[in-house]
This record gives sequence, structure tokens and C-alpha cells, in this order.
Amino acid sequence: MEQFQVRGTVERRAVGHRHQAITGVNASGNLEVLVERALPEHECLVDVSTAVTGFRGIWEAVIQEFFARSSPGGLRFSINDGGARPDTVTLRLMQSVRLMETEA
Amino acid sequence: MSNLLQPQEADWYEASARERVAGLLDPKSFAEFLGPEQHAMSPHLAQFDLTGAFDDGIVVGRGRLDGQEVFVAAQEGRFLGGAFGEVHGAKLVGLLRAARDGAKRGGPLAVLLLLDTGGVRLQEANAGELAISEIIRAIVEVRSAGIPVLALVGGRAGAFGGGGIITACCSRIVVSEHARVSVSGPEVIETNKGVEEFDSKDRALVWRVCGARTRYLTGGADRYVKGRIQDFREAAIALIPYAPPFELATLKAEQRRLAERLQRFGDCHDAPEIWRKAGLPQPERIAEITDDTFLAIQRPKGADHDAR
Amino acid sequence: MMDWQKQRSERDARLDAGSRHASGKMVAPESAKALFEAVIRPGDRVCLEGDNQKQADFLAEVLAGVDRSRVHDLHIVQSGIVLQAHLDLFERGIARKLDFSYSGPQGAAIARALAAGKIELGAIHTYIELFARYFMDLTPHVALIAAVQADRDGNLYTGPNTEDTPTIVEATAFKSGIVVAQVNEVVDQVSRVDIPGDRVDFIIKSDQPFYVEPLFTRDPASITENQILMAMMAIKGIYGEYGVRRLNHGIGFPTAAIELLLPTYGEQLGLKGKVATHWALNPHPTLIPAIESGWVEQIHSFGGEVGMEDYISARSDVYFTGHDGTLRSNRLICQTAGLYACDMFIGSTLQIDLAGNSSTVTEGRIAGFGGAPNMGSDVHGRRHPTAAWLKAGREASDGQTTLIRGRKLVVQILETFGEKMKPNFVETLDSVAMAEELKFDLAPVMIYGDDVSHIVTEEGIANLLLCRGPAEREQAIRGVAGFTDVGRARDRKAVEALQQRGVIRRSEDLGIDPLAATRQLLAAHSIEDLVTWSGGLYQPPSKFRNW
Amino acid sequence: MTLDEVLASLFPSGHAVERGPSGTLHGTAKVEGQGEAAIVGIVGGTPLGVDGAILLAGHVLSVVEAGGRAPIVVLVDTSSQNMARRDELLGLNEYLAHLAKSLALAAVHGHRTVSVLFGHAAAGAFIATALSSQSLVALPGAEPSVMDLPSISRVTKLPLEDLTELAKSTPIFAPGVEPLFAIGAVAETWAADEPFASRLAALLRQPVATSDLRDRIGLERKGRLLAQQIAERVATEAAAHAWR
Repeated sequence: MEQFQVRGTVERRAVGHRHQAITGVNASGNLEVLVERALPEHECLVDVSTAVTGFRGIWEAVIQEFFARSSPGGLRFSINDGGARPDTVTLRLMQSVRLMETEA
Repeated sequence: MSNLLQPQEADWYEASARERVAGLLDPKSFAEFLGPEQHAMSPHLAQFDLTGAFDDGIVVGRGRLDGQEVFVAAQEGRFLGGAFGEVHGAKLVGLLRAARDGAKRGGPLAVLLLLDTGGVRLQEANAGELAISEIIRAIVEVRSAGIPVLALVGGRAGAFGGGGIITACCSRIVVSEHARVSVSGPEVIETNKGVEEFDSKDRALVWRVCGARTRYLTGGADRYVKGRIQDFREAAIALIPYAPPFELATLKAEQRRLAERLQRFGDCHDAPEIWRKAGLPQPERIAEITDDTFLAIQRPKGADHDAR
Repeated sequence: MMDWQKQRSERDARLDAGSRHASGKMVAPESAKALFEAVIRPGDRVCLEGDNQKQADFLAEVLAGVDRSRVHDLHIVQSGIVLQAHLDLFERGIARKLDFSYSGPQGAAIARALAAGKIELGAIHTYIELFARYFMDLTPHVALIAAVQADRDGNLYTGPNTEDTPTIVEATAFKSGIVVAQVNEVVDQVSRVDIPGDRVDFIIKSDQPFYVEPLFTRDPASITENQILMAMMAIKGIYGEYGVRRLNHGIGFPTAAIELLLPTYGEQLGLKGKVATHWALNPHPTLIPAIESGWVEQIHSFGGEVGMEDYISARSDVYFTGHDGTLRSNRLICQTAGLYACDMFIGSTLQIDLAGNSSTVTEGRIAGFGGAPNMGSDVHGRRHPTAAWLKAGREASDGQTTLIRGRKLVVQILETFGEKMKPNFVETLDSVAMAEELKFDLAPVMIYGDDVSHIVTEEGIANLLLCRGPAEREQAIRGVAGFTDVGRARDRKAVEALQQRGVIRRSEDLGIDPLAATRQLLAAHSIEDLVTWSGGLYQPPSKFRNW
Repeated sequence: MTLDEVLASLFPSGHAVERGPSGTLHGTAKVEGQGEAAIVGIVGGTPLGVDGAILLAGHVLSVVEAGGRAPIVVLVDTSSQNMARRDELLGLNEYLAHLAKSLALAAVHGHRTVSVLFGHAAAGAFIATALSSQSLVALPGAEPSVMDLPSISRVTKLPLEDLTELAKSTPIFAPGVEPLFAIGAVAETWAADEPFASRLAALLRQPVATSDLRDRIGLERKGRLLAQQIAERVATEAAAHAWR
């Protein structure tokens, strides 16, 4: 098990007014992402708790890429990971941002 | 452009616990208790090198079903097999106790348990087991207070172990074909008693022994539905008014019902033997036929009952 | 005087020797070994019918058990090396030389046998190439084939799995070779004549029906959300964009996802009737929902698929069937249709390099080719135009306006990582190292990079037709290679520029909502759902049953 | 302890307990200063299957039907639930649930229910018998277990030695009376040198709790720190809105 944080500064505030959302399931090869509108509008943060150790470098690359691609300003993400591949992590993060754009 | 499926159109088996709740209840009526933002997580998993879930694998809350207030709990069968741990179990206990206490003030109309569980979570086995016992006791209290408790089963984990026992403590049980309801899982029986006793790889056999069709035809489930969330919703709405009271007469009737089942079918080892004895047409084909054909079958005498 | 009839005399002598073990054309199974020892000569080219689906398995067992002092040094010329018995031939020295196409499950064993010098390899072919060589320089002396029924005159009914049989028999029978068939049953009158009796010399009824592998059955339950996302991108960004009506699909899960999204997502996009109407395709069970929803006009098949027989018979408007009602497949013809008459091939692969070359060779395994390279190549001999073909040609033409040749769409669809986080994008294909080790003249490449038009991953679509020069191509590939080392080494600016130009299109560029990429979008979630879609006509093999 | 020793120590004034099929027993016994108690049980390490469960439930329901407020003592030396295809086919879950519900109904009808565990009990059988009474008493030789350590080791892939070590620091998963006492599952443990009869009488004299206190007891004993608090938080949130 490994836990770490990745922070970022982005250009735009995330769209929408929803306060929180959750997507995905912590299962083998999968992950859950809890997202909360809890930060100043140019900051974002991901708390990662993963069952698989030794991939911090890839996690950081995936998350930074996601910050650049989605500009999720103001959002704090918390991840419980069951060993998901980077593609699944990206998909979940993108889904969580989309959920924050929708009505609760 | 949105390609999103309407939640109630979605498939129960494929849906997450949250998606099931969203589709089961009236749109946007669900309010969660102790939601994931509160991080009520299991403290016991880290020592097994496992990450937790923000809701510990169960969603509890209230909402409206066809306009009426209900309580609902949904297990996430993909997180640790939907198994009962300390927090997971206590959330359900708390919900049931709140329903019991609420009865004096007029609510809720019913408690819906969306079970999807392999039973006790090994990593916190004692807490999980005791929680199951507490849940059973709480279900009895809720039912004694005049509030029906419904079990809805159709997820990938089924309802095994204590989950199977909880299912049968409920007032009414709804299943879809995917549902398996049992105590010992096939793998457990195979491990302990050998492959001759139960070949857990033989999926068709597993479903004949533990599956929804067998439960429905023998009276172990009250309603068999096709797999959409909408189907479960409609069944729940239809069944709530017909929930049996929790009283001596009900349990005496259940005693007769179960004794009679044992007497009639006690020497059977596979489902088709039961169907043959029960006089059902083409007993060997019952597992094969489509849901529509299956639903057209006349259930054997005694399978439709209030004795639960 | 020259003898121009040597082959015929030779055939007569073999027939004569064989007839001692036969009654008419009928040979008892226990006499099969003696028959083989009588009609097969050392050094013969032998086709022991077997491809990625059907197997003349009884004849294979018998051949592997012949007296090697009488039968040895055979040259095996067949499309599939799949059974243990096939390898036993080489282990025992009954066969020495091999020309083949596909090995699949025996890929590792073949690599070991090659390294150990047990097999002298001619070449690994695509199906059409090997079939073509049957009529040039690899004509079999003896063909050992499989069929469902025979009558006493030797007429054969192959059942739905006709596959390679007509081609093998054509080459062998019309060049004075010997044809021996194993059949499941001997009848007074065959259901239909797939092979006329005068091309068949000996018939053996085997105890067990010949084996058929349900290779094209994909359980919808195993399809992941990322595969669904990729499938959505492919449908919107390629099928819809080019209006692809005539196509072939590979057997991977991403294309199974596409098949299951046509009636849902494809319908939402309004593409029904506009794309995916005509197919060169085996009877994929996952296409059932699209067929039932009226998407598919017709399908020609390389082979059959276990459990699909009744469904196919009941849908003869869609499939090619005999007057007896059952499927008629034909690998050579379907491959040719795929090569010349399809506007698109889309399939998965296990490895892809910076030039877009792909291979299914992974460390220590030679899986061979199967049909993909024929489907997945731009055939320069094509002349008839279609909108999709012309559009692809225009994109590749770099501003040229006259005499533009069309292009086939050759699409590789794959996740950036495979099992156990093995990157699917690599600097150098494993097959290159393997070719060096085994001293091949040519490294096995499944699909050559210059034939590939698009690569689809969960990161997006790279349109290689729009790339100008190898450097741009490389960045386009890196740009969809995600977080593999290849992907992480991309030139960020160059990739952004490619995205601006639409060479790389990500899901957001295509207007695809990631929230929609759920398994709920699949028209069927399980094999059982496919059975339901088929109205109970599809009868999956028991290993796919989970209810 | 043998069944006879247990019976003799619990009911020195005598009992009329009969053995039935499938390891079951039932009858009556005189409790010190309390009048007559109903006795049911599953003994001899017999796994609890459909046959045993229906018999036990029948006895319990007869006691309820007879009226009065006789305490019900459930003697337990079973195993796990009967692991057999046939039992599952017949719906073992319903039979075990029926037994659990029957014991709960007895409590609703004013019968004090006490389970006395003097041997094994595991998994579903443990739930349906020992844990389904208002109070669970563990006697010397009681070996309750939800899941044995080797099984946990197999599934969690954690070495047995590590698990054994871990079990010393938490009562949350390991088998045995001590951890189950700590989390609140076992109400009392009685030592061999004490007369069980007077302990039983004392237990039966205690006022009956109106609700399930096991989570509170687990908290007091510091064996189950979260359950009570979590249940209460859920209940508080639930109570925070008015009905209809």
C-alpha cells in the first residue's frame, strides 16, 4: 500500500456547481474517485491511496497530464485504488470532472 | 450531446450500488446518510495491505419510492465482494434502527436492502459476523414495528453466507436471474468436501443449486424479475403492500412450509429432480429457457406464500 | 520418349496400395495407419487440414503414429499448427519441413522446436499466400481433410465449417494427389455436396466428430470501460467519419465492443444503414444484436462458429447458406473478399512500434498470422471506388488532386497497456529479436506500418494518413501511446500541434462524454444476453455458459 | 466439557432433555429459583443443516405457542453450517434464517433467550444458534469461530505466522472466546470452577435490555471501537428529517 498527494495549479476553475461526486469502485484493476469542490479556483489536488506500490512516477505523470487536459481548478480528488492501469485512472478522473458539471 | 442511459433503464447486474439506488428510487429523491465525504472507512484493511472505500462498500440513506418515503441500503458487490465488515455492517444496523425508531413517527414505508455480498469480510470476520447478527435482530425489530423490509438481489456477488440468511429474514425477496442466494458458496463446499460434492467450476450447476430460478420456484424468493433496475423498482412497489407481518402465525406457516419442502424434496440433489417431482414441464430445460418463458411457468403449489 | 504421365502413374500406384486397406473408398479407423503407410511416401508434401477453427484431429493422431521407417521427412503445408499431434510429427521425425500460417496455442512449442532444430521452416504465410502457393510451388501430394458427412461415392458435406477444404482439395485432386477424408458420419445421401466425390479417394469415419474451436466467441462480460471508450471513438471518428459500409473485424474485445455498441451508440449517432452493412466476418456471436436490430445486410464467413448454426440457418438473408439451410463458409474466398472488397479492417494487436508495424509475436511465442495481414493491407490492385476508400486516399495524397488512388482503412485498436502492465507500444518489436535469434530472413510483422491508416487507443485516434513523413508519424503514434515509455517520450509541442490539426483526436475532440463509456451502453452484457437477442437460436458451448 | 456435565452443572435440580435426530436436543429443565426453562440445542459437533434447523425452530415455536414466559436455553456444540450441495439446493439460508427469526420471535414474546456455547460453532451455524439469543454465554471448551486462520491466510495471502501475530493486537478477526467477548458477541464467560446453575439464575434475573446492546458492550470492552458510533451517526442523520 502506498499513499501520496499530487498538487497542481491550473488555468481554469472546474465547470459546474456541484459540491461533490463519487465514481468508480475500489476493486481489482479499478478505483474510486471522490471529488469535492474544496480548493481555491486555480488549485487542484489528488490524494492517492493505492494497493500497489512502486508506480508513483506513473501516477504523477497521469495526474499532471489530467490537470493539463481537464483544468479541474478548485477540485480535490481522493482516490482509493485497487491496482488500476493508467488508462482507467485517466478515465475515472475525467468522469469525475464531468460529474461535477452535472446536477447532483 | 449526452449518451447517458436513463438510470432506471440500466441493467441491475452491471450497475454500481449508487446507480442501483438512483434508478430504484424516484429521480433525485435520494439523500445519503454518512456519505463518502465523511470517510467512514474500515480501519482494519490497511494491516492487510488493502485500500478501503469511502463508504466501506455500502450506501445507506432515504428517498422516495413512487412518492413514498423509504430507507434504502445498497451493497457494492465489487468492493471486497460486498462483504460485511465493522463499519459496513454498522451502517446498515444504524439505518434499520432508525427505521424502527421512526415507525412511531410514521415513517418509513419500507426498508429496501439491495444485497450484493459474499458474506463476512475475512479481514474483520468477527465484527462482520456480529454485525450480521445485529442486522438480523434489527430487521426483526423493524418488521415487528410494522415496516416491511425487502431484499433485492441481482448483483455479481449474490447473497452468500450471512447475506443469504439476512435475505431470508426479510419480508419479501425479489431476484433476477443473476442472483445466487445461499449460505456456503460453491467454492467453499468444494474446498471442504471435494469436487464430487460440488464442482464450483460448473456454472450451470451453481445456478441450478443457488440461483434465482431455483429460489423462486421453491418459494425462496417472492418475485423473479428481468434484469433492469426498473424491473426491481416495479416489483418493490408492488410487493410492499403485501409484506407479511412478523408474528407467530407467520413463522408457524414458515415452519410448515419449510418442513413440507424438506419432506417433498429432501432427497433431491439437483434442481431438475425437484421440478420433476413438482410436475413442472421439461424440468431439464428450466435453466435454459428465456426469462419470458420462465415467467410464464406456473409456480409449484406453496411457492407463492406469505410465510416468511 | 518423355513420360508426361508420371504423376498419374504414381497416383495409381498409391491408390492401388491404399485400396488393399479399403472397401471401395471406405477405410476402417483401425486401418488408417496402414492406409497412410501405403499412400504417403517419404518427402511428400502433406496438408493435414487444420486452421484456427476446424481440425482433422483423428487423421493427425494417426499420422503422428505411423511407422517412421516408412513415412518420414514429410513437408507439412497447412494453415494451422494447432494440435499437439502436429508438433509430434516433427518431434518424431515423421515431418521435417514446415510451411504454415497460424499456430495460436502452439506458438511457444513451435518456437522451441525451431530453436531445437526439429523444424525446418519454409515460411510463415498469410492464409491467401499459402493457398496461392498450393497452386504454385507447394502443391500437396496428399491431403488429409475433415468433413461432417460422406456418402459411399465420396461426396462430402463439410457442415458450416467448410473453411479451407475446397482449396486444399482443388490443389491436391487436380494435380494427381491423394485425398483422404475423416468424417463424422457416413450417410446414403449427403445434405449438400461441398466436395464432389470424384475428388475424394478414401473415407474414414472417426469415432469422435472433428474438433472445432469456438475462436470467435467473445464474452461481453469481459469487455472493459476503456474498450468501450475506444469503441465509441472508433465508431464516431472512423466508421461515421468515413461512412465505412464494407468491413472486417478482428477477434479482440475492442472490436467485440464495437459490435455491441452499434445498436446503442451507433443508433444514437444515426449511423444505422450508413455504416457496417456488409461484412467479411466469421459468425461472431457479438454481432447478433446488430443483426437483430437491422444493421447488417450481409456477411460472408471464413469459417463457422460453434453454437451459431441454428441462428445462421434462420438468418439466411444475412449469411451465405446452402440449399440445405446451413452456413457455407470458405476461407480463401472470404479472405479475397476481405482483401479486395472491404474498405476497412479493424483489429487488435499485441505490440506496435514507432512506425506503426505490429506483431503478435511476443517473447518466445510464434503465433503466426491468420487472416489479419490480408485484411489489414492496402491492396494496390484495387480499382473500384467507394466513398470511404476515396476519402482515405485523398487524406493520404498530400494535396495531389488528379489520379488519386484510394486507400483501405487499416485500423489498429488497442489499449496502451496489456496484461500485467506490459506496454503495447514499444521501440522495437519482440519479433525482431526473435527473428535474429532464429535466423529468419524476415521478422514476422502482422501489419506493416505503411498499411496502417489509424491507431485507436483509450488516449484517442491517430490518423496516420494525415501524417507527413516518418517523424510526424512517430509523434502521432507516441501521442496516443499514453503512459507507456513510448508515450511518455513524446514531444509535447509536436503532439499538441498534431491535435490542433486533427491528426490526433481525443475523446473530447470527438465530443464523446466519458460518462457514457459504461458497460450499460453495451447491447448485451453476457453470453446469455446474446442468447436472448437470438431468440434462443444461439446455443453457446458449455464453457461459455455461466448461468 | 461433555453435554452431561454441562447439563448437570446448569440444572442440578434435574432436567428432561431428549436427544433428537441431526444432533438436536430439546426438553425442559428446572432453573434455580426461576421455575422451568425450555431447552433446545445442537450438540456433538453436528453441522447445522436443513434437517437440524427445522427441528430446532419447531421446538422454539412450540415454546412460544405454549405461552408463558419460560426462558429458552440454547445449548450449542455444533460446527459450521452443513456444507452440502443438497442443503443449499433446498434453501439452507431460509432454514437458518427461520431458526434465527424463531429465537428472535421468542424474545419478542417475552421469553428470555440464552445461548450456552460449550463446543464449536462457526460461520452460519454460529449466527443461527449462538448469536441469535439475547445473551451468549461461553463455557470452558467453547470454540466459537467465524473463520479459521488458515482459511483467512489462504484468501488474504498473509502468512499464518503474521496473522497469528496480528491476532494478538486486535480481536477483529481471530477465532476464540476472547476476541468474541471483546467485541461484544459473548455476554459472559463462565469458568469451570463456578456453579453454572447460579450463574444462569443470575443472568436470568438481570433486567432484559430492550434493544441490542452488543455494539455498546464491544465499545466498553474496547474490542469494537467503531460499530456503535457509526450506527448512531447513521441513525442521527436519519432522524434529522421529519416524516412526510
